[in-house]
Amino acid sequence: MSKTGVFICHCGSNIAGVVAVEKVVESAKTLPGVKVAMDYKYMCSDPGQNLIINTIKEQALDRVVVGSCSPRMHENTFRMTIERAGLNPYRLEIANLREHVSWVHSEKASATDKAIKLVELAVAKVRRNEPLQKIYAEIEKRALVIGGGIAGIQAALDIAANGYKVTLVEREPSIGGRMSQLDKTFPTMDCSACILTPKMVAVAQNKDITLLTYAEVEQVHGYVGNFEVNINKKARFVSMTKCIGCGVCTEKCPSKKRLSEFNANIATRKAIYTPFPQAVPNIPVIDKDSCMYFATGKCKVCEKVCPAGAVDYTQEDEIITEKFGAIVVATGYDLYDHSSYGEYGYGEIPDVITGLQLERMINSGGPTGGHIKRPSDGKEPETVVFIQCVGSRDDAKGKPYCSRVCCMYTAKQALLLREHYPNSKAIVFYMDIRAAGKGYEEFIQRVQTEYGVLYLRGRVSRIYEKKDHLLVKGVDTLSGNQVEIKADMVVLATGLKPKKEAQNLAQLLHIGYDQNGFYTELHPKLAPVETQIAGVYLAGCCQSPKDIPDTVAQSSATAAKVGALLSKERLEIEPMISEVNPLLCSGCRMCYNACPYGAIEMEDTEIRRGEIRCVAKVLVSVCKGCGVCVAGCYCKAIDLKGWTDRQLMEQIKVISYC
Amino acid sequence: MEKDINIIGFLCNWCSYAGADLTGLNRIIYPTNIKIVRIPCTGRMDPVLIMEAFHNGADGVLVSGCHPGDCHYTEGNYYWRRRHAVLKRLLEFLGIDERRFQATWVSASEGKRFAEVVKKVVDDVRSWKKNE
Amino acid sequence: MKFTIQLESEFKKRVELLSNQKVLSCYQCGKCSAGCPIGYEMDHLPNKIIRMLQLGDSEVIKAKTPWLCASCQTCTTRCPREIDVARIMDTIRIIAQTENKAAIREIPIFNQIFLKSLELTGRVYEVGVIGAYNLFSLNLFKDIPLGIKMFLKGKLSLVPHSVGNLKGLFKRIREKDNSSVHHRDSEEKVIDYRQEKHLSDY
Amino acid sequence: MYKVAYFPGCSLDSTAKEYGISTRLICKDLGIELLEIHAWICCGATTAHITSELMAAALPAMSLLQAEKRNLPICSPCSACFSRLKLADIDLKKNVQLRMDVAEVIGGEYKGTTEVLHLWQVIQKYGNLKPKKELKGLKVASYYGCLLTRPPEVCPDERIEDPQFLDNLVTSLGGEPVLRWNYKTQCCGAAFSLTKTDIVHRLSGEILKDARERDADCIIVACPLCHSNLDARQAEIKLNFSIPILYFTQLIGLALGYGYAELGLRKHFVQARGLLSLKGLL
Ligand SMILES: Cc1cc2nc3c(=O)[nH]c(=O)nc-3n(C[C@H](O)[C@H](O)[C@H](O)COP(=O)(O)OP(=O)(O)OC[C@H]3O[C@@H](n4cnc5c(N)ncnc54)[C@H](O)[C@@H]3O)c2cc1C
Ligand SMILES: Cc1cc2nc3c(=O)[nH]c(=O)nc-3n(C[C@H](O)[C@H](O)[C@H](O)COP(=O)(O)OP(=O)(O)OC[C@H]3O[C@@H](n4cnc5c(N)ncnc54)[C@H](O)[C@@H]3O)c2cc1C
Ligand code: SF4
Ligand code: SF4
Ligand code: SF4
Ligand code: SF4
Ligand code: SF4
Ligand code: SF4
Ligand code: SF4
Ligand code: SF4
Repeated sequence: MSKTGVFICHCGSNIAGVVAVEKVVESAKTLPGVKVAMDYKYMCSDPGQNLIINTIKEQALDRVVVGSCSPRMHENTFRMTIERAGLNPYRLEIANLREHVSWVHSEKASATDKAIKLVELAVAKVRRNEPLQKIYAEIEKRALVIGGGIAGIQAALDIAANGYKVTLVEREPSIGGRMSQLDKTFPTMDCSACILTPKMVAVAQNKDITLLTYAEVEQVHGYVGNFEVNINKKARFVSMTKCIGCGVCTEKCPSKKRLSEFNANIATRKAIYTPFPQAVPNIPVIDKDSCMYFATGKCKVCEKVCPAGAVDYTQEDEIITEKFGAIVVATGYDLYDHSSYGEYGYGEIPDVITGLQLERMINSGGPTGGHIKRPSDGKEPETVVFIQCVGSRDDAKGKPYCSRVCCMYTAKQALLLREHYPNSKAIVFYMDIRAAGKGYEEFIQRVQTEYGVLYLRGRVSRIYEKKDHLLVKGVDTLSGNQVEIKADMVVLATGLKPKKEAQNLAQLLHIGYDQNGFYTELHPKLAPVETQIAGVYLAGCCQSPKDIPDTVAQSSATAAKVGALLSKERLEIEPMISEVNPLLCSGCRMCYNACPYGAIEMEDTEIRRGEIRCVAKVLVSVCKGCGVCVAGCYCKAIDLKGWTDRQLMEQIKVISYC
Repeated sequence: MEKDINIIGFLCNWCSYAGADLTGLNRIIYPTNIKIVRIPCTGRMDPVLIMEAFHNGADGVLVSGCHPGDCHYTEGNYYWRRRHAVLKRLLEFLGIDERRFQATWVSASEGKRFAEVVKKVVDDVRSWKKNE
Repeated sequence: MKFTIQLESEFKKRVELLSNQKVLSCYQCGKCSAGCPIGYEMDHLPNKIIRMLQLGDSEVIKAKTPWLCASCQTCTTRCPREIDVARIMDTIRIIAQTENKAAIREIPIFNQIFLKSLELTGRVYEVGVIGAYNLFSLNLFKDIPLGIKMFLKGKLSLVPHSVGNLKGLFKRIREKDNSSVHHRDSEEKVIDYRQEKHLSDY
Repeated sequence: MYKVAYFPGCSLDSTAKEYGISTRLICKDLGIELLEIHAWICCGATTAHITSELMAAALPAMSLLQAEKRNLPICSPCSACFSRLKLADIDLKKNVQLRMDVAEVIGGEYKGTTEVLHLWQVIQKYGNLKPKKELKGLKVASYYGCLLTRPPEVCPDERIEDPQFLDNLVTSLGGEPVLRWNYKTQCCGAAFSLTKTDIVHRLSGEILKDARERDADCIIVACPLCHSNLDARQAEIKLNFSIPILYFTQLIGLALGYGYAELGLRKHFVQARGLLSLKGLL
């Protein structure tokens, strides 16, 4: 028989003013398993807590019920109280007699009846309470950052600054991401390379950061504090240690030219290449698909010309396995492919280009040396039409969201055009202008008033390709007129979308993504960099479109979270989590499929001697205790500690016979 | 005096339970007929528990959690919503009046709303009991 | 122009019901208007017609725009909010015709004649339609030279080709249409429950 | 022989006689048997759908029902009729109430099992096209118009803004299509053929001018309404050039070796004889 002590608090007159406390105590004494019941004016005060401790000791109680304010107020307080008396802290239940009784009922008799019932409820539950042990896990004090755009770079630098080791994995041959492709950056118009390159170099030189470029994460096992990750370092065919970055190989490579991804396809590159001159590391890779040697077995020019003997055609992909305590996902974005916009020419009209292509053109280090040339004939365009919200805010194209940066980058590009070519005309079609950052609205105003960029409110219906110009059919809804513009070039502000294969990575990590494919944060307001998987964090555009200032701010926030995690001695995990009884489990996978946190593994287990079956197992450090699995298990094989079926059943019985 | 009606409220710890606490902080009065059982999340609600409540003689059951999209455990209330739809049909089939089983969303800041919900449920269950 | 905004306008509801479109989903981007081939002739561009409906402005029924709409479906095809603008134009025309409020006389006249031809012969009898249209719209000699040329090329015949009249069918259709203005779309709408944030009670 | 229920539509009996003539002529060669729907009635055109939803579905349903009873696909050479048939088919399939109402007024339920095709689709799918003569050097702009391409549900091509099927046909006949021609789906104003001819002049004029700017020798069409706007009204538009407008069936006919008169080319207002002789196609 359990020995429960019941302690009813007056809370001054807060409870006692409405509830006849003595009656509650009297009734509690008659309940099964209750050894003592008493009341006190302020149970949470020091004398109150001491009363509980002393009674536990004197009466050798093994369970406690406190009738007081909401458990959301003082459950923890009283857990610590009984722990001090030598009890397991989870052998406590609270009857909420204040928020749920005395403060919401005025009629004394019925309020007292209800209070009696709630105490009975708590006693019934506590009878079934098991002692629970706090769970601890070790922490591997290293972080993995996936993606080397500005988000990943900033996060890696900040984590390293906190004194932890970081591995930065980048899929491309160089870090830098999209920011390295940009010319100037709004709203201050500082040059993107000038502010980014020093950070890239800092990454390379930081002794706490291991940089793995041309590499990808292939497998992730484990849980917070203890992730085990397989990283595939793709064969570069150039030795990282020998190469001195002289570039002779690229110069001499006779391969057919490929469109350069870095230059947004407006220029070409060789088979052996570094994406751009300031690349970090500044070591080329051989793209197997374009290399003649790999196709025909003949060539080897690069090997011949290399002064350092760095070219090595026999290199193979290499899998590196490492342990990390935390993972930061910073995989960035891709641009919407406008070839699904038939009305804008299916991406086939040469003089209809994207904003990113314009960035490459306008960049003095870019393939046109900073000159804007229209692709069809290389002519300098006079009238340029910009169309906003292409592949954004367009339900028909399956992209309902706003991409957040294109209003601003369009304004920036229109400004740059007017600055480069004072005789040019820039016309922007917009639906709304979203300029809610610091200095952004002022920037837009400047572009309109000082730089004379014409803004027309409306979407463009179609671009017609004429002999030597484009005809843009739009509307200005403000004046109510259709407009037709003879343009030399059209720039589409294509929206941001999740990186291709972003969903694969999500599945590896068990993190969620929204209907648009962006990774989901744990809470949109209060946990914007955490994910539902403990120990996995987000930074940058992989979570949602954002500009550089927001990306950097988020990355630093992420680094702070990682620091907070890694700085702990060990991890303490709430014990109110699920547990499987393998004898009852049928291996149906219901719980496995339902768990929002991927906390369940199906594992071959020896159930009885000689009987091995695949049954569910709860990953202790991953489970958050939501109970979704429990409610779905037909075999009643899985239960949630602290909220077990039996506990709830007992409570139901008590209330149901009123 | 005839026995008054008796309702069990299963409230999610993060939203509705906190909402009910707020009702108290704001001293909004509601009928005593409801007794609240705290649950971690509506996703924990096994339909069997609700059947059990009716089986044991409860007059009404209320389940309340976070608004869709606000679940503390991201998706628990969606599971509940799906289970609820099935359960509703089952209870209908078993001849349990729909007024006796209600589900709703109440957030931690909707103290006033919680009182309204309780009043409505109590009224509904009373009206059912009268015609019984 | 001044008018009172009527958010609960009956007219708007009728258009929405008959066309099975939600005018409030339009965010006034103007893409419909930008591409409308007849826009230059219209008194209100298509997006403004939708706007007037949003505001419950029943003057829409007097607009010329629906009558100038060529039913080319450009607007419908390109609307980013997937609104069937052309169908809304149809609906306004249907309502305006039943209420005798068509802003452009010629077109309902042409319709009537066209339908009469159909009702009497089961097919369209061009010479009859052209002749009668010119007569009723008082454009007596319009298209006569073209008609003669067509005739000479053996393209127009002076006697109607009849496959029997459709009086019975037309009568049944009219009866059915007059009996109730109902909304026939019974397609089940799939609601993504994650979208509706604040579903209060079930 | 591939059998299909044939719905010629009102225009093929009058303004577009030559379309009907050339259709019948080439289909025989291609192994397609056109079984004309008995006593078919008009599809209702634009007039029906701006008058009553029920009428717009009921009129085409009468023909669909006939084809369904005979278990045949239905085809029309007229884009307007095709569009009405197809849209009615779609509406009737997804809208139960409408289907019941229509069944009541026409006295028979259309179940929705008939495939609705434009003549072009029948030829492309089932026709055995073996050109005898290459249309070398003939630059052809394909004009698709609105009704064959919009709304997207009816369009036989995924690229609704730049359909390719007629262009591909031109290529397969040895001709030279005008590629990425922007005006191929631009509205010609057909609905206003009689009531507002100024609109027709303007819209059709833009189409003709752009085709000329892109050096097209001729335009092919797949709809009698487009044809009469671009051909019969071409003189009224007052251009400083003229450009022959052919039905695509006539173009196929030429490649199959039929003669000018046989294909009804004489019935056109803008004669193509000069052009065709110049290219050695007659
Ligand atoms: C045309 C244009 C102009 C812009 N102009 C401005 C401006 O002026 N000012 C401004 O503030 N913002 C501007 N932006 C926005 C800016 O580009 C972004 O805010 C910023 O680049 C986001 O950085 P990120 O690190 O999140 O993503 P990214 O730059 O996309 O970096 C992601 C990195 O992760 C790598 N990666 C992806 N997947 C994997 C994987 N599975 N494994 C390993 N690595 C992976 C990618 O290769 C890439 O290097 C502009 C955007 C565009 C399109
Ligand atoms: C009407 C309105 C509605 C909004 N709705 C939303 C919404 O729905 N969703 C949303 O995301 N955001 C919303 N916001 C924005 C939201 O309020 C802010 O983002 C948020 O409150 C900012 O928090 P803060 O801590 O930076 O500033 P504050 O909330 O202003 O906190 C600053 C604190 O510092 C104290 N303080 C100031 N100076 C000193 C000093 N010298 N010494 C000591 N203490 C000092 C102040 O007393 C105050 O407590 C809304 C804003 C408004 C105006
Ligand atoms: S071996 Fe390949 S990469 Fe090297 S030079 Fe030849 S083509 Fe270029
Ligand atoms: S030539 Fe050799 S050393 Fe120079 S960049 Fe190429 S691989 Fe490196
Ligand atoms: S940021 Fe501007 S251009 Fe981009 S999607 Fe949003 S509103 Fe459109
Ligand atoms: S100032 Fe406020 S209301 Fe105005 S545009 Fe900015 S966010 Fe919107
Ligand atoms: S739902 Fe229950 S029976 Fe099925 S696998 Fe999970 S624990 Fe085992
Ligand atoms: S309680 Fe929730 S988090 Fe834990 S295993 Fe079950 S479903 Fe997963
Ligand atoms: S295109 Fe669609 S959303 Fe845009 S204004 Fe027209 S109806 Fe509205
Ligand atoms: S359907 Fe009518 S409103 Fe729409 S674009 Fe065509 S003519 Fe204009």
